[in-house]
Amino acid sequence: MSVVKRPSQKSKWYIPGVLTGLGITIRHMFFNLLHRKDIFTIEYPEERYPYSDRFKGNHILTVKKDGSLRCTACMLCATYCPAECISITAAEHDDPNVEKYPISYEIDILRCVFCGLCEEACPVDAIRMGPEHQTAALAGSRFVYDINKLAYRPNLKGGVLSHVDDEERKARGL
Amino acid sequence: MSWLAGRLEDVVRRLEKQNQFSWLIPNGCCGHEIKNARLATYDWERLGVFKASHPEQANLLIVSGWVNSAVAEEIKVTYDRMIKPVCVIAIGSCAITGSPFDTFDPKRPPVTVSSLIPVDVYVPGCPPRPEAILRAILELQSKLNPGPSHREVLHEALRD
Amino acid sequence: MPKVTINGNTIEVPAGTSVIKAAQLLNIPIAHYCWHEGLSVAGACRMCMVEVEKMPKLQVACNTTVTDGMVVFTNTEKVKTAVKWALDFHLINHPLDCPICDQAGECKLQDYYMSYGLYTPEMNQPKVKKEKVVSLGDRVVLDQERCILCSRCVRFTKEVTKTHELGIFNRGDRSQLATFEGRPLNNNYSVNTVDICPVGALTSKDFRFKQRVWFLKEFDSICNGCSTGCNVTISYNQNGVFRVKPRVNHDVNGFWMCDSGRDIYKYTNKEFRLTQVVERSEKLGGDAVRGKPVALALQEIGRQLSQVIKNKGAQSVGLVWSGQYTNEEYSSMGRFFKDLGVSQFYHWKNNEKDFDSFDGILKRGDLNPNTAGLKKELAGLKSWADFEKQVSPLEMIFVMGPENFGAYSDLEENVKVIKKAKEVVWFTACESSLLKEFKWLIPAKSFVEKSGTFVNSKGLAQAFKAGLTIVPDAVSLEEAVKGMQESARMVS
Amino acid sequence: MEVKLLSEHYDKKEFRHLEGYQKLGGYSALKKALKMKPEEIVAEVKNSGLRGRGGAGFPTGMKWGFLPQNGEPRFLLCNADEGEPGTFKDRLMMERAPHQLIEGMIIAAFGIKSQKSYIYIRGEYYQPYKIVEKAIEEAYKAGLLGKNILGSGFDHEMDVYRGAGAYIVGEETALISSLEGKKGQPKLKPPFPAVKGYLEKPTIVNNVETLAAVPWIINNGAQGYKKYGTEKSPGTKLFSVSGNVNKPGVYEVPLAYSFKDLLENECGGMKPGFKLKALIPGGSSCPVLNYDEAMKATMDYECMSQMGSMLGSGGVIVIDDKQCMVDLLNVLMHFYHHESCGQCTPCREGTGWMEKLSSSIGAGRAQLSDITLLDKVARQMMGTTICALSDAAALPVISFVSKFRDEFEFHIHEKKCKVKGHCHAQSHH
Repeated sequence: MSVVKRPSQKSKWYIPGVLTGLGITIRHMFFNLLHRKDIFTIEYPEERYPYSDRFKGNHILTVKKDGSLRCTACMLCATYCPAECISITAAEHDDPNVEKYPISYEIDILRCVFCGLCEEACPVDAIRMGPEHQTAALAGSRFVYDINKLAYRPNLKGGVLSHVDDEERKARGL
Repeated sequence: MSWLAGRLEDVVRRLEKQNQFSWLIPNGCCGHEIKNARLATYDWERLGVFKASHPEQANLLIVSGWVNSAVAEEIKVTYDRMIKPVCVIAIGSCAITGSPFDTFDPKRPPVTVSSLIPVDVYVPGCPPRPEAILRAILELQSKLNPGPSHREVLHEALRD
Repeated sequence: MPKVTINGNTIEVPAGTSVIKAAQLLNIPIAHYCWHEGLSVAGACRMCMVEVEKMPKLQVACNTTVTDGMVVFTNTEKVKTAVKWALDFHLINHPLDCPICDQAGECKLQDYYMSYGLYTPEMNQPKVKKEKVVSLGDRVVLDQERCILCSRCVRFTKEVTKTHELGIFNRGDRSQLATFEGRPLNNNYSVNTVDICPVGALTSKDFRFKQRVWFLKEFDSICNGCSTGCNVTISYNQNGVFRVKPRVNHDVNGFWMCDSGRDIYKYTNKEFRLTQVVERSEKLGGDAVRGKPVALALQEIGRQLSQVIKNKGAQSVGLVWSGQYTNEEYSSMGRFFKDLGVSQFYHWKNNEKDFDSFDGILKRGDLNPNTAGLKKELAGLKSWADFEKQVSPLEMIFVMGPENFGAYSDLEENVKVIKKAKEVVWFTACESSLLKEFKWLIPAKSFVEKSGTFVNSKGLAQAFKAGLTIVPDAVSLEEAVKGMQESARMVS
Repeated sequence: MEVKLLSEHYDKKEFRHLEGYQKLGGYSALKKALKMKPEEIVAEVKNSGLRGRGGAGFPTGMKWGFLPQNGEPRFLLCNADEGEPGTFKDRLMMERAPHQLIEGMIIAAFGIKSQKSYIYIRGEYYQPYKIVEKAIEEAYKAGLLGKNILGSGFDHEMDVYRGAGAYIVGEETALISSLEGKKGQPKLKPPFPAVKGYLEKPTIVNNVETLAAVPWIINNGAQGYKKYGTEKSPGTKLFSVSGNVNKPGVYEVPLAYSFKDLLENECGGMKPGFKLKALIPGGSSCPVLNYDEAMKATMDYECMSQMGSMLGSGGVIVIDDKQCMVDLLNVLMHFYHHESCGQCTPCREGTGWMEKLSSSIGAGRAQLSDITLLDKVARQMMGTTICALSDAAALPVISFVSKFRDEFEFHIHEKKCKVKGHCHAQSHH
């Protein structure tokens, strides 16, 4: 059974408690000053945490070799999305063996829950969740990302190549 | 003397806008992300956001999590009691559009924060990473003090 | 009447029916591609294999006619493997097109794979390549690789429209569906081939890539393209109506529907519709005022109507009826005006020349769905010729305008005649540049938004229900009558 | 030994023309038949037990019996579309004895009271077509055809119709739709041709050899015909023997004649340096027999079906030990893939699949599981289509794979041919 130690007369003045607390803090301060590199705080704007490729961040619409969108507007991602935040309008492509392509591909990022189901649903690896973390924005800005924001935004450097390649699929006779 | 007072006035006004005293309604999983942003690893105090002990002393309201009737009540009351001008950051899809738990029933649409109080910055994500929350803080500060932030000024100076 | 037992359930069917029809009556599902109730039997897809008790080999249900006391099984192991392999043979040369194929979601290959297949495919050889996007005519696109050569469309053009446009050329697995040189598939029933095509080989150009099928909801209705009154199913979602498909009704349209009827959904969508009240009065300098609330407008019209009747008598008010409204609307509007003593009712036909023409299958010259209903509800309708003579003295005219302006060929002349009257109240569903000079334009509900009954040219009354609301402010004539009643009664 | 009932005078040149044919006893059966009543002729053929020589072996008398008794006009078609690989007996009969066929057809037409008959000759047989056409003109001039034949009051028209080179048209209903000008694709059965055939009228389709045997039966009576062959398959049959034998050709032997004697006596045994490995008894669509089965086999319908094969149209293909079975299967699969009419899905897609599978096995690109897959596909094609082409394509595959599996596996393991190191199958694309 634990014995409760009554505070002694001396500590009633709180001076010793305050001093020990202050001592601990000062000790930490000097310790940190000397071991700068052990501090694990990530100073956000300058230092960035390196995310792995599997991180489910902002969407990327992959492109084919000739730079056009890999997406064939099959609406599977829009069907599978639990938050129903993807809206696609399809159109007929003039090249007969590319029959269908999206004119507009919009993701309402405010509704999106970044679950990655669209990435799983896509049969041709046209949409991926990139390593770059979600971007906050002021109230007035445009939260419905369209094709050039999803596929051709500056830091994607002209678009990310999709794994599924048409010529190779045709060669295998699919 | 009035010149000095004027300069002092400018500095105080600038700092006043620079520092936010945040009052949190950290519901749901986004609450934990806010905690990450607040504590050691990301530490938003570096950006000048301090913890207010009472809503009346706070000028930044951060809301996250699913808005049910009780939380809606709390948001409205807190918002009224905070000192104006209040900036509001809504974090996470639950607060912004209620999409994760939306039943798409036209008769019972989800209650969202923007339907209760005017929101300045939205942070999409479910939950958004702490960097996104810090990005929101920076966006808010760039909105409050237009022009290059002191951070950019400092970098400019360091560079040349 | 021979009796047949299928999987234990017995049914008596008229002599000569096939086993597959008997199974359908017992709603026992039998997989089939080439069999279609409205067409002849081809027996080419070999999916509808069933086991008949005394016969060693599996029989094709579509071609085996029922004999008395026949016992048929559709769920034995032998039948299951036969159907699975018949489906497998259909799928080995099938292209991997589901992402870009319109039929995905209602494709029979998908459905039957889920109920009869669910096997891991063993086909590892290269597939047969054929032509992909082949335009067969103005309305239909063919994809020869998806075509499973069930010859339903060929039999349709041979037996129903008797125009023989489609044929299967070449032999073996090089055979392709195609049209003859210089004879595209352009008859007025070409899109029926798209409906009966069980796969995505034939797709309609009008619906191509517009919307995925599982985003659409459907409701049953009656086509208001002409007075045949074909039963249709309308597919819609919150953005509007996307397509119209026929529904089986043996005494009206069988399984089919004409192509011009498939365009009726176009004018019900928002971009063609009149969404607000348009008022044009001298006080406002003659230009149009839009957006007045409908109830308010109706009250004003009721007041003006009663004043005109009080000062100039009931003879100065005329009504022009087009045959595009429901019986209920005619009776309520008719009764309202008869109580006020108005009796100048004129019938506005869409075109005098081929009003009674009939193209032999379904399409009739009378492009109004309810002409017969109009004649039944309102006796003593004067013709358009009398209206032209008596129009000038009329103070106020109510025009029950047509929903589908395309149906009225000589619309400009009719509008010129109507303009002669001083005040015109025009109930119209669609916006049109011709209706600029009229005093009142009231947005009317299109047939997809209201329920009622149409009486087709054969005198068969067919009720239908509203499916969706596209223009919230639009009113049906019954609502218009309710709106005008109080103010009209108060004054008189 | 050979029993030449039909082919007695085939080597004489004048037998081809009308005078020579009549001199050697021709058209005597016709005179005799015209005096008899039609029912007697049908009964005579029925008692003789004559079975169809085209491939199915269906008793001819019974087939004629299916005709409805009403007075509807009916047609007699002669199926001279000899598409089965390995069979060339019809061609020989038409070149050497056209009148034998014409006389048989007139007697048969008289038996089934038909006013009109056609000879549907295979497109590639241009020479026999010419000969038969001339023979028909001679018959017309001699009053054996046309109105009031030989004063008996029976009039009959006969025409020759050339096919367009499709194997499928050998099938009864496909022949009828081709004759009607439609695409040569089999029709749904029922209704059978005997009830509703050519131009929706009752129609009888018989092979050349079947009709050519009718005059002999009328002359010598049913019992005379039964003396040869066995109780169930009486009479004689022309076998077209091909392969590396010393004297390949057409031999008329009584049914139930053992293959060993046919090979040793008539065909003079195998060529030197070749040893018998396998036998396809009745044309390419019949399952193959290996060496010991072939030695025990007797050439009649019952024994063949016991052995698991068919007598078919009597196209005996002798396979020697220098022949690679995989290469032979490739050839057969390519033939059936090319000839499938494409109406029913199992056969249209199945033949294509089997050809690709067997050529990939031959080229060594395949795995062992592909052999079982090839066998499974073949078994699933059996009996699922309107006509028997899918069975004809599947039977060789099942028999080849089950009896000569080692050669198929050798092609996959060693990527070489077991029999001759490198064979044509490997160079297949």
